[in-house]
Amino acid sequence: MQVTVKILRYNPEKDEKQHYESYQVEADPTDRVLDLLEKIKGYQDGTLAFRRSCAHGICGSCAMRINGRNRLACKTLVQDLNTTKITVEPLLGLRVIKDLVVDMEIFFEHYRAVKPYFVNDEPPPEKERLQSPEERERFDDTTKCILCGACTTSCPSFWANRNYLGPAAIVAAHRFIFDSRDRAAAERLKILSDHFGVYHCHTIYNCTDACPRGIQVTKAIGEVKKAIMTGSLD
Amino acid sequence: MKTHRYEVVVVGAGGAGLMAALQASRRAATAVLSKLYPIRSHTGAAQGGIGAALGNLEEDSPEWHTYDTVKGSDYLGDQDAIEFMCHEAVETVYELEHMGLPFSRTPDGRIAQRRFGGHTNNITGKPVQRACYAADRTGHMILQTLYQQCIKRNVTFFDEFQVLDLIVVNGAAAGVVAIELATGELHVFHAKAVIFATGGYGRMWEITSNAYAYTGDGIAVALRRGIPAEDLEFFQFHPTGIYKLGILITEGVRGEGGVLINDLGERFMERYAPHVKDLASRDVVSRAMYIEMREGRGIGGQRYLYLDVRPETVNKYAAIDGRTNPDGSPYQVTADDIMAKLPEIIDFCRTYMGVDPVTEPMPVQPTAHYAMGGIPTNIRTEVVIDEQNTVMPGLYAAGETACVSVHGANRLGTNSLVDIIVFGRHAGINAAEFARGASFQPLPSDAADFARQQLDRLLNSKGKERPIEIANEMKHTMFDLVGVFRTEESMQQALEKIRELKERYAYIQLHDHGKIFNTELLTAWELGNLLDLAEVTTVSALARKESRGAHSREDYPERDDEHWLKHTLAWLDEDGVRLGYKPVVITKYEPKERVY
Amino acid sequence: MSLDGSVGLQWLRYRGGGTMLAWLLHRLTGLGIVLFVGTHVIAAFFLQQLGSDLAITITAIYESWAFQVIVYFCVIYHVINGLRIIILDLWPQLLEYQHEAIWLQWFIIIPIYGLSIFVLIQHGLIGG
Amino acid sequence: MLLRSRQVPQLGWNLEYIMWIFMRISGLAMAFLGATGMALAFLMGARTQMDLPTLMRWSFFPNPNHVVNSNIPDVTQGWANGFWQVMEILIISFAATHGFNGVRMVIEDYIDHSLWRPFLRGVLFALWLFSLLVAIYVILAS
Ligand SMILES: Cc1cc2nc3c(=O)[nH]c(=O)nc-3n(C[C@H](O)[C@H](O)[C@H](O)COP(=O)(O)OP(=O)(O)OC[C@H]3O[C@@H](n4cnc5c(N)ncnc54)[C@H](O)[C@@H]3O)c2cc1C
Ligand code: HEM
Ligand code: SF4
Ligand code: F3S
Ligand code: FES
Repeated sequence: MQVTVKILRYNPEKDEKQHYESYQVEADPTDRVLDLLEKIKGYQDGTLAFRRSCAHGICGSCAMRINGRNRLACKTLVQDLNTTKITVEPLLGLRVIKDLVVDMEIFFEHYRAVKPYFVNDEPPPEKERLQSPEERERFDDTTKCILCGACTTSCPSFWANRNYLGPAAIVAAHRFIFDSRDRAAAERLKILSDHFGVYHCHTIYNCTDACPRGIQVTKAIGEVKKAIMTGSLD
Repeated sequence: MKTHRYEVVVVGAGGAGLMAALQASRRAATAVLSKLYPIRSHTGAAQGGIGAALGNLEEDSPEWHTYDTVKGSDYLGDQDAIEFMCHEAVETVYELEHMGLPFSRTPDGRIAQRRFGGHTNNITGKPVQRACYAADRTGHMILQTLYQQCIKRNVTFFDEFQVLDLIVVNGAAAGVVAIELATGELHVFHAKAVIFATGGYGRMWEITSNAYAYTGDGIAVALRRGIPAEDLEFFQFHPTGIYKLGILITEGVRGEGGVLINDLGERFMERYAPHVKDLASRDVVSRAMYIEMREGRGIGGQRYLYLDVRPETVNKYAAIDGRTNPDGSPYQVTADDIMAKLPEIIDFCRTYMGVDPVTEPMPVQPTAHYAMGGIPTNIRTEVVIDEQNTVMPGLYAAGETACVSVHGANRLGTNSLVDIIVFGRHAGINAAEFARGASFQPLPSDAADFARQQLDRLLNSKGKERPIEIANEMKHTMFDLVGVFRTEESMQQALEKIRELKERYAYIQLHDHGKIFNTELLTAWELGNLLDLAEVTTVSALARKESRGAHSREDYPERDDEHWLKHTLAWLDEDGVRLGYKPVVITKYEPKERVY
Repeated sequence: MSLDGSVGLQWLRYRGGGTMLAWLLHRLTGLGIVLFVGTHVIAAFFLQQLGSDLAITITAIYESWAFQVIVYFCVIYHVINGLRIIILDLWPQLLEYQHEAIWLQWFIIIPIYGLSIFVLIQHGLIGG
Repeated sequence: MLLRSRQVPQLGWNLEYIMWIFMRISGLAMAFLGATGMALAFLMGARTQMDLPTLMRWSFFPNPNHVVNSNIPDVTQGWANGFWQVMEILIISFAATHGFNGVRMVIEDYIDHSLWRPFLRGVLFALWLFSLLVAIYVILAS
């Protein structure tokens, strides 16, 4: 079938403003949007820039707005969109470097701000630290995050104020806060209860709807808020 | 052009690169360069598990792991290196756990383990639970954990810097040249030691589980600097890729009891590997599948088969095999168990095929997966440049891009993650120690020239050829003619095609002449790498007149230890590929026939 | 344009769905109540103190049935949506069912609001 | 294996945290007071005497002014006692604080850390105090 792909383009070396360009592409219903972008780049316009690597939704490179919502281009099939008109735009709220490529630096800065790493200074046992399957299950959902940025850049609170740490950073913190082996929960909760932390979240839920990994992002944020309130990590 | 100076430069930020960086940065000033954001590396795609004989669920030992790996390699693996890796594996998995890696757990709180192809109890010959896993996203968790530790330790990263050239001065590594994607500027990184950890080159084949970024940059850059490539003819085809897309369905599916089924509804692996059946090593299973499909037993006569992990099927065959749980009760699974252990796989199948593995079988076909060969190194991860194992000072390689060789002619599942962690770690330590005892080589004034020339040639090329068409033809050729089965004739044909494509490559046309994020230019440069490697692969494969591991020739169906128990080294010169050979290190295990 | 990352009005085109609308309405209705109640109280104050004309006009507008239709929506929506937020904050595990919760709350809001404005309009037109 | 119960020490209080909790508590309190007012109004005969909108308006802000239109005899006296004044003062204090903090949240969503923040906070604080005093005065004076 024939589909029209409308792309919000911007070449910093030529353009002053972003503008749309449309391309006609022959596509199968089971083609990924990424396949269409590759075809456009390969056969119609080599200047088109976007990021991609794994092509099956595991590396987090290709998050972008597709028909008005954040998704991974490699995990969105043409048939999922129920239309032959596809609009592709870069993520909102980040500086556009070129076409669909955005500057992720703020995003990673926020990630680094929440101590997204395991902390436990007690001398480790000779073998593994023990953890029951239930304790492991407690934070399973948030270990899935691939840092694609789809959540944070779909959040109206982040659009309003880019100092807000954003859902991805909170998800990263959640993964450690609820890990029974970790010892820095209090420090992370302190960071998150500060001005640009969880209280900027108004449970808008765009993040959860956007997450290509199906992570219950808003729930994770809610659990962090509750942990701050009750002091309990159960 | 900017110049930077670090004692150690790590190229690549996948599992091997990050592990090296963690170790090196504790000892010396270290920079990590990666063409992708580190967490976008392909290590994140690894699903099934990392092999280590922890023996958490049943008896196991590093010796058995060693033997299985030697056997899996079809005796081409260097046994000293394999033994080293399998013993280190245990400690390194604990080290990962101490870094916070969220492994799945056994009921008593220890690291959970599952079965994987080729891993056996050496006494009974039955599959053993050796693959430590975190659901089916083990690689993802390894990559995330290592990256997190790098953040904790403040490692210096240059994200989205693509390395184009290696600087060699006085026969020693002196740094690299890289392009910064965001600006298009060339940077020279002056270093005492360079570690290559750039991953594989599976994008050479049409159906592949590999990422777009898997274009063999490290090996190609080294080849252009006179460093040989080892054993490129051995490229693993994984039995179970999603039909047409190549996306991988982990061997863990079969570890949990899934079986391969042909059009007649037979579990055909019974015929090819009577002992371990569906859990034979990958080369064996992929070949069996090809034979089934060639003999018309593909599903509906098509080029795919079914991988069936529906609970009723699993339970049926588990009962036939007499499979039991550790406590002796019969092995039984429910739909929920499958969902809990293989969530990602289920998600892939639903997303890309609209198939729900819990109620329907999955259409699969073999998919290009893993490079056993690569930049030759010794057991200390130092790059060696000739048949006598002469070391190039200051140059190290680890991970899929390197060939130690621990995988020989065929890698066992879960052994690559072991490889990247164990040898990545040692590369970091050894490189940093070397750097502390060495001084900087003087930097040539024209350090970036060769890289710039390569780019300029592409930018100024005046032809009409489309890179994507050349790429597609190459992939097609390699998959059909230098794939699971090979013959003299097919490979000769492939070689001619590749040479034709290389000529056409000189006449490609680029649209993008800008500097900022010119991905068209870099993709074209990567295509050049793939073409070089395709040529080397084909020439190496043509020369090897035997079948061993992943290299199976229909015209020479037998393994020939008398003539071919040796590693290929291939140099890429002005006038083509030159081959040499070096012996395999054999310590304890004499080659014998491989049956599963 | 988001060349520097600022979002401007582009966000209006983001297809956020019912949950984003729920938040937007909560915000607008909250601000609405502040505005209406604020002016109303102040007007009442001046009415009481000075009997100023402006205050009388404001109070008259405020108390007209047409205006009350808006005020009622604000109050009823804000209260019920607010209670939903509070409940989900206390039991975050229920946040998985945010979409369902929002559907449910519309099923509560619409009849209550419908009934009140029905009565309101009836009284406004017929006179109570 | 049972989950061990894990605790973190109480974190310091900060404005965002206090206000977040206050927004929930005041919301609940207003809902509760409103419902109480409505129930009492019913008991006092509002069901037959008063129309629904007036009832609602009145139960959230039980100011006698809000009831004068109803047909209940002696309404002004009936509702002008101390109990209703306390009810109303409570509701209006909650509402004003909740409302102004809401406005603060909305504004601060859109402004960065800067000099604007203390300034706007000051303005809002003054407005809040003013409206609260005015409201209490209106209640007590009527
Ligand atoms: C789908 C899939 C599943 C797998 N499952 C398993 C499994 O279950 N168990 C197992 O043991 N193995 C598995 N493997 C294999 C294993 O994951 C890989 O071999 C391994 O992760 C490779 O790691 P690496 O560190 O060598 O490379 P990578 O993780 O791929 O990293 C390569 C790095 O090099 C960088 N790079 C590349 N070129 C350049 C350049 N020119 N300049 C700068 N940087 C560059 C990239 O940015 C990247 O950071 C699987 C592989 C695939 C594809
Ligand atoms: C029973 C009555 C009420 C309940 C249950 C309630 C509940 C809430 C809650 C829970 C919030 C926080 C939302 C968030 O954090 O995202 C909130 C915000 C707000 N409320 Fe209320 N509220 C009530 C009455 C009022 C009243 C009477 C006013 C006005 C005077 C008001 C004005 C606001 C404003 C302006 C906000 C900020 C909105 C935003 O940040 O988007 N509310 N309300
Ligand atoms: S939480 Fe989901 S959407 Fe957000 S960065 Fe992680 S994977 Fe992407
Ligand atoms: S969209 Fe934003 S406001 Fe909260 S629930 Fe998600 S972070
Ligand atoms: S390309 Fe990796 S997530 Fe899309």
